[in-house]
Amino acid sequence: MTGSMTNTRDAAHWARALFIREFRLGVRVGGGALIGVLFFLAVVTVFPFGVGPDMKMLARIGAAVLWIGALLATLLGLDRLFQADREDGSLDLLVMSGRSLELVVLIKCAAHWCATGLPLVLAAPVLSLFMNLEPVAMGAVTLTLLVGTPALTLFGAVGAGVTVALRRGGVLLSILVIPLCIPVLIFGVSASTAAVSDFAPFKAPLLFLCAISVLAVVVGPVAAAAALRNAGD
Amino acid sequence: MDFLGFDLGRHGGYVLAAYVVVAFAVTGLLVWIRADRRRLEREMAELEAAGVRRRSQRAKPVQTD
Amino acid sequence: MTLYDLANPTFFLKLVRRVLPWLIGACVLVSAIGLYMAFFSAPEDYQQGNTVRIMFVHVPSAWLALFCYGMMSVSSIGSLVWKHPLADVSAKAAAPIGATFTFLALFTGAVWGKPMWGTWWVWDARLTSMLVLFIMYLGIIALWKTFDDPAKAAPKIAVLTLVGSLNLPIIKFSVDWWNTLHQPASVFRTDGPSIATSILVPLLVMALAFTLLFVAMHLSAMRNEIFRRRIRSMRVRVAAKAPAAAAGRVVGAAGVAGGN
Amino acid sequence: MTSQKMICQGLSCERGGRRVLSDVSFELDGGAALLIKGPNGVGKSSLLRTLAGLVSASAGTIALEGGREDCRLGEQSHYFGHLDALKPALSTIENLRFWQEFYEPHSLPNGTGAIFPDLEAALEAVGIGHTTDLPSGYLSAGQRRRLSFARLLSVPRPVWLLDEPTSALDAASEERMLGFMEQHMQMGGMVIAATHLPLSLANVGELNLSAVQGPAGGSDATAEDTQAGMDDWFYD
Repeated sequence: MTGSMTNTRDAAHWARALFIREFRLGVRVGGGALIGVLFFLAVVTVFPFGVGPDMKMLARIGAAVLWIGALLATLLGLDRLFQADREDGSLDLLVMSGRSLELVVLIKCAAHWCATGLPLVLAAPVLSLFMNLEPVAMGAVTLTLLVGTPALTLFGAVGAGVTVALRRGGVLLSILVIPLCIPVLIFGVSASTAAVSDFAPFKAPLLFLCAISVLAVVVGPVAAAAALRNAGD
Repeated sequence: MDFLGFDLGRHGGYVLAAYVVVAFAVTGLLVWIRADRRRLEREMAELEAAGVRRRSQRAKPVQTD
Repeated sequence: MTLYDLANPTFFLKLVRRVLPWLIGACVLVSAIGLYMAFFSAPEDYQQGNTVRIMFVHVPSAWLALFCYGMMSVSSIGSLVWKHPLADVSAKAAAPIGATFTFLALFTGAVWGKPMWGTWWVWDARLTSMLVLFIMYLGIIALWKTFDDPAKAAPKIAVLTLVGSLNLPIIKFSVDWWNTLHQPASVFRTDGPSIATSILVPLLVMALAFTLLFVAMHLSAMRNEIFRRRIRSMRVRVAAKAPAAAAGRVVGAAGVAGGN
Repeated sequence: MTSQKMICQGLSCERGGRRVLSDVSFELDGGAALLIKGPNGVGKSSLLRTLAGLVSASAGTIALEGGREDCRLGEQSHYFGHLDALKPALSTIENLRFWQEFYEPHSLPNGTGAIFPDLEAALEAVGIGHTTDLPSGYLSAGQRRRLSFARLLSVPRPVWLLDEPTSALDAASEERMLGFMEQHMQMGGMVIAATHLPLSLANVGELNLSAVQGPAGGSDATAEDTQAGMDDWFYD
């Protein structure tokens, strides 16, 4: 009864079911969406207390502060990506479901990004007010975040998959994933600062950022699925 | 910039913006509270239909509006 | 009518239903007077022109933000010390309203400062403390959302709220000190040399209007929260209620209804 | 009705360097049940998890004759473990509907689909029909076990791997569950259950793990061998 002809319709069906469930859990009570944005707001607000309210200096480091805040906020929500499923037994069933684990991980990351990553991108323009960025820089930071945060989530999924069986995996996850995300950070910040200075190129780092995100779409799920497969014991 | 025939001066736009946002936020809050109450009362009615008698209701049927 | 009589939700709901219409009526009346005075009878400021009229919404919002946090702290004490169920309800119901008014205070403060400084946000001492208060509010709301069982969450959040209220004066002082450390005394002073009565009266009327509005919203939000708790307890009973006829073993005799 | 046959030969697996299963072999025909007996720690759960493909076996083969060749046994079986795999924030029906839509169905040997394709009927059958719209956080432990079991009734898969199926269940629910197991076996399906309590099922075989591979620690003579594992190479 499960001939190949039903596969295409069937594929869309289970993928949609998984996405809806993951997104609904991410946004509902206890979900990570609100907490991610709050953490982002808190981190960005703390910087001026440290470096002082000097507007010109804040404008210079504004893009970097926003990007580092977004990176940390993404990592914050990631350790629950697989941990929650492992604790209540869903992870075993996801592995046994007969659906390709790589696709399952990709869909979970997409749902996680929509629940926690997208709010960060939407909050970026508001927070760049605190950093006294001009509108052009504000737009650049938001655009680079929009393109860059998927890569953060996907590389983070690899870390989450590896540390799912560990008790204090959340902390280790950040240490493992931050090196993977350094190129994303570098291109993101350089693209945002290049947008305001008239001689630095803006397009090149932005395109590199897109390339890294596309690469992450492949590397992330494959590596995370491999890590999850033998996390069963 | 004048508003209802009342001259608000050079920065009238900001004054208006402030008052409009305050009005918008307050009505938003009131609408949210009102909608929340209607949703909760509908849910309570459903649960009561499922035959759950609350402590206060067993003594005498209280009509909650 | 002792404090404990209020603990019976049905009594409290009857009280709210009786008091609310009066509150709303008074609020509409007072805010109408306040708005009229704010726009028509208050004179223009010699220095800032008409932008000073923003003060009539900014100051009451800021005052409400602090008043609401104070009210939440009192509720937290009630929840921790007397374990009064209504105290938890009042603390949880007040948080979103307080957060909204803090946001309004921030927004109107920024809009008021824009003509002076040319930028939307300035790290002025008062605005910065208001921003920290805003983050504390959002933190409390997020904490309420992470716990699914409100009874378990209430004491923890009450403790956090109290610690927050102890910290507020410290934050206020340190931000002022931080602000003067880095910036020359800012030229912009909200309360000006001395408030002329022609401006003070509308300010007080508007503050009263805002407070009435807050109390009305807080009571109805508390009513919602009581309904939410009531639904929660009804649901627990529905789950525990064994179905009338449980389908028995398909092959063997019909099983007896055994809820556990 | 194409009959299926599960053949498992020389199965062994390690956990943390310790050999948990050594050389376990058995066969199971369609429509039959297999009770896995043995004291705690002898590897009952590990055997089930290895069959389910959750744990990789270090040696031995698992085959399901008559089943789908391109799928591992794990993908043609249901695993009913100690954890319920339920999300408290989702309602009862949402939890069940997700698993029905997500799981890949494999028809039973006699070609029929699930025992209860309709979700409401499945919930009614396990006795929690009255909680369809309640968030499953409100359910009791027994009710959550029954909701998790409803997953097996609403998605057709030939092999059922049950780990202590009747724990946290009262008499009536246990009766009901035995009924479903028999119905599953009548449709040509297989049931492998690891349990202490005797299951009154027709046509049930037994596999005593301690007899097959010696007690948990293994007798002295084979102590070293049974401890052999990943670090075996270093044990030179």
